[in-house]
Amino acid sequence: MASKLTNAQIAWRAAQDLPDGSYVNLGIGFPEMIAKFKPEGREVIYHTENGVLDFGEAPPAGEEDWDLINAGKKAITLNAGAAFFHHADSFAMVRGGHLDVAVLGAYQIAETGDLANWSTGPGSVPAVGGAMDLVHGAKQIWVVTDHVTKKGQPKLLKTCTLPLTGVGCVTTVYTSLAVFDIIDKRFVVREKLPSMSLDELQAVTEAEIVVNGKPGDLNVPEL
Amino acid sequence: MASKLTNAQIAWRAAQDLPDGSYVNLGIGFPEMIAKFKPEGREVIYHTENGVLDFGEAPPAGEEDWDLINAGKKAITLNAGAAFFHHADSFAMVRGGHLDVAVLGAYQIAETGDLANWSTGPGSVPAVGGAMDLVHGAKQIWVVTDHVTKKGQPKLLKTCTLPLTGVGCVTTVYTSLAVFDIIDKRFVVREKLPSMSLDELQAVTEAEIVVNGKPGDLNVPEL
Amino acid sequence: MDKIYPGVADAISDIEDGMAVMIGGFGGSGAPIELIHALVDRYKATGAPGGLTVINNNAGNGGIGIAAMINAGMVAKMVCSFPRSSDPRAFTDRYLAGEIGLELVPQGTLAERIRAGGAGIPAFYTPATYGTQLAEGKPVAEFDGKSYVQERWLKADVALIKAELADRKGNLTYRKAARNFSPLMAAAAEVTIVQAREVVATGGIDPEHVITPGIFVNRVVEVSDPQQEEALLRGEAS
Amino acid sequence: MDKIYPGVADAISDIEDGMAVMIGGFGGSGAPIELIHALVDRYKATGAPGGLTVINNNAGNGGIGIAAMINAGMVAKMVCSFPRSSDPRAFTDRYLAGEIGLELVPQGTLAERIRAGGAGIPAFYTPATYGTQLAEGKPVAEFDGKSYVQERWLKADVALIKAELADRKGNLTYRKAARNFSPLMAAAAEVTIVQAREVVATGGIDPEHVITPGIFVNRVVEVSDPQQEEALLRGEAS
Repeated sequence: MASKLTNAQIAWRAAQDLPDGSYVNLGIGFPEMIAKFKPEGREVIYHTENGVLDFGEAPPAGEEDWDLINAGKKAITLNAGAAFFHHADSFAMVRGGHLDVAVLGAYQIAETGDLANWSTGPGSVPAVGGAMDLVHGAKQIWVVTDHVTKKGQPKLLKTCTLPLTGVGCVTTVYTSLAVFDIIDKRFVVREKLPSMSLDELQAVTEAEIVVNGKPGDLNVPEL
Repeated sequence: MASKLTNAQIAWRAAQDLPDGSYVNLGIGFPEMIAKFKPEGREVIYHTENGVLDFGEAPPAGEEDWDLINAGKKAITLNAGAAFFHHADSFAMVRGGHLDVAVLGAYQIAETGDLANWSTGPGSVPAVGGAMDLVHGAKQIWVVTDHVTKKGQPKLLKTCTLPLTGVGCVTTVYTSLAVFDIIDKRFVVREKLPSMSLDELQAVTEAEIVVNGKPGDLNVPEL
Repeated sequence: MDKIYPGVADAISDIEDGMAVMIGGFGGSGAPIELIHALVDRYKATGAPGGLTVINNNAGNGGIGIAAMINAGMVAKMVCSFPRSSDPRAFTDRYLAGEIGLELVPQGTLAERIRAGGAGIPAFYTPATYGTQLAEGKPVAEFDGKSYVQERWLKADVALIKAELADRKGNLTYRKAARNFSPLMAAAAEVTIVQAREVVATGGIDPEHVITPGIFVNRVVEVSDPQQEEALLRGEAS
Repeated sequence: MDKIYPGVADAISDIEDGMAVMIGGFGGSGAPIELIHALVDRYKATGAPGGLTVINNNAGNGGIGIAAMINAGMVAKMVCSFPRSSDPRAFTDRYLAGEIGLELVPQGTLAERIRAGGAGIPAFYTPATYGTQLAEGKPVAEFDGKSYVQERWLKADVALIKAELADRKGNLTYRKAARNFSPLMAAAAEVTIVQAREVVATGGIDPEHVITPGIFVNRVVEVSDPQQEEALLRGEAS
């Protein structure tokens, strides 16, 4: 097994935890990949902020209907039992706690569950979209992310240094090295790559890693 | 002409002022009568709190559909172009100022525009319905009422003594004796029965009546 | 995912003492008579669930529906805007005897509070009740020179709803003005239980025409020939 | 009552300098291209209306729609959640040069503020933005042990909306996900101007299927073969 998971492998691992019969919002970009790895026979209903529940895969190229898109402005299709609704109803679903899971990307995650994923600070054009609503909406907020930044800096921190998206909201983090549940404001390691020691994992993690029973092996197929 | 208008005549007079193309909510009971006297050729769209816009007359006896009722729980019919919606959207129309006129009954009206029409005080079962929302919703709030109580007490007061429905909300009052616009917290008489002097009108009105140009004659057909 | 329950008794079997129960309908229009009476039957047979808080626009009429719940003695408190009807005695007699509680809420505020409960809005401001008895004890604030009253969201443990069509995923339509509070309550309750006149195949409701998306619905029972409260009452009276 | 206007130029002819204009759509889905371009054409011909505040989820893409408004120089400020797109330069270049204002609002808060504007709710509390930069300067309150941020309603002078069907009374339906913000904006604007793919006979929309009741609509223009922004952009790019 490689020394770290690819994005597809992180998405695969997160997908294994999608509860049967759950309502799920997958954030734009990397989190969207999770849908591809949903285990066979498990029914998951996807919500998109722009007013569609129960959408399916992308249509074949050339068959797009550009009035039928997801929050990432990608063309989608509908499953039987889909519904349209306006934006206020859509965020009523989010804010009202009706989603079981929302999955987001991250620049930084703090052990308190704080998330920073919308702004790299001054000098760029800020854009927030639905992230600040989603982090307060779902019963569980998952993050999928590389364990460290492209420059090798830790992303799992004691305190976020970038502008926050939400305070104390993240429940689970799927990284390229491990799976953490945030419990009592600590990163509790649930699984880690079998090739990696806890000390090695701690070395690339700024926040203290907490062990609560022996971590399972993070085993993911080649994809 | 009689010494005072009947309820039907008060309703007739109010109906003459319904603007063409207006959206109107007629309160339960007496105000509902106004629909019968809408002038020919004038288009008025009626709203009812329980989620119907553009309803028509009552169906013939025996043809009622009890899922299709108004706020007074009376059976209604639909005009072409009607729409159904839920209660929150219905009161969005009210509270959001989308109605042109709401017409209510009254126990008491103060010269400040305060209205009391929901409670006669302790000892009974209180019921408020949509009145407290309606008084803040429409661009104009009309009251239709006998000029005095059944016991002959004034209803147009300096200050209401009964529990208020709303503060400073009434714009026009159609009574059995006169029509008043509430302007700058005063009852300005627009029309009065020609058989009645201003002194006679003042004698049955606790608040001071203000004349702003000669009042017109309140002429209403026999009904 | 299949939200279909075999019968009304199964669908309401775990409602517990002291729960807050939202019940759809405005007068008889939209009242889920079969679900209500299954609950009354269960209470009469087992003594549970009692001490309920019932949220509805009204407080029952005659001896059917919510009035039957009140008559059975299972309602501790009503939250409503208009506890009057052609025959309100079930509620009125107990209220005047101090045997049942009442939280009187203006109709638009009731609708908005329920909507807020479903939408995750803990509080909002409305002009309704400003300067009246019903605003006493509530925070007041001024916006753009006008005064408003702060109101809190309203949620419930359970909602009982009458729908026209449903599918196994819980998507719903309603019939005419029977829609009223039901879509709001479906979103504001922890568990939403629906009696539908017809359960259609998944996809049998056009996605453009769904009024309550299935995310707000937990259980669906087909009641193919539902009773209409107002028609029942008029039958009683004649 | 007949809300039908003969053409898009007539329908937008009285929009004035400095107005707040809500524009329906999420990206290209629901963008009322013909109404927008009538406004751009008027501005290019007459110099009015300029200095507009535009409220939309996004801030334009390529050189079409809102991007065309920005390129023409008629937009003073954008209120949006996501001023990014496959080609956001029309906005981005001016923003970084300090030539256009930006009020960044989280998407759900934007939707709820517009909904509140139409519903007469001057302010409400939401968990979104609590503890973040975007809550700075806003009142915070705690309800049931959780912290929330107070947000104000959002209204506009005009809304430009794309609908699927309309009738002369202004009842509307939408097409698929093109619904998005439009029903909310229709209610929150003083004057709501609609381009509909088809104007049907009054009563031609089932009362159960009306999404925007006519009370929220002032003007309707039939645009029978409307352009789709995303399709146009992809045409441009190819």
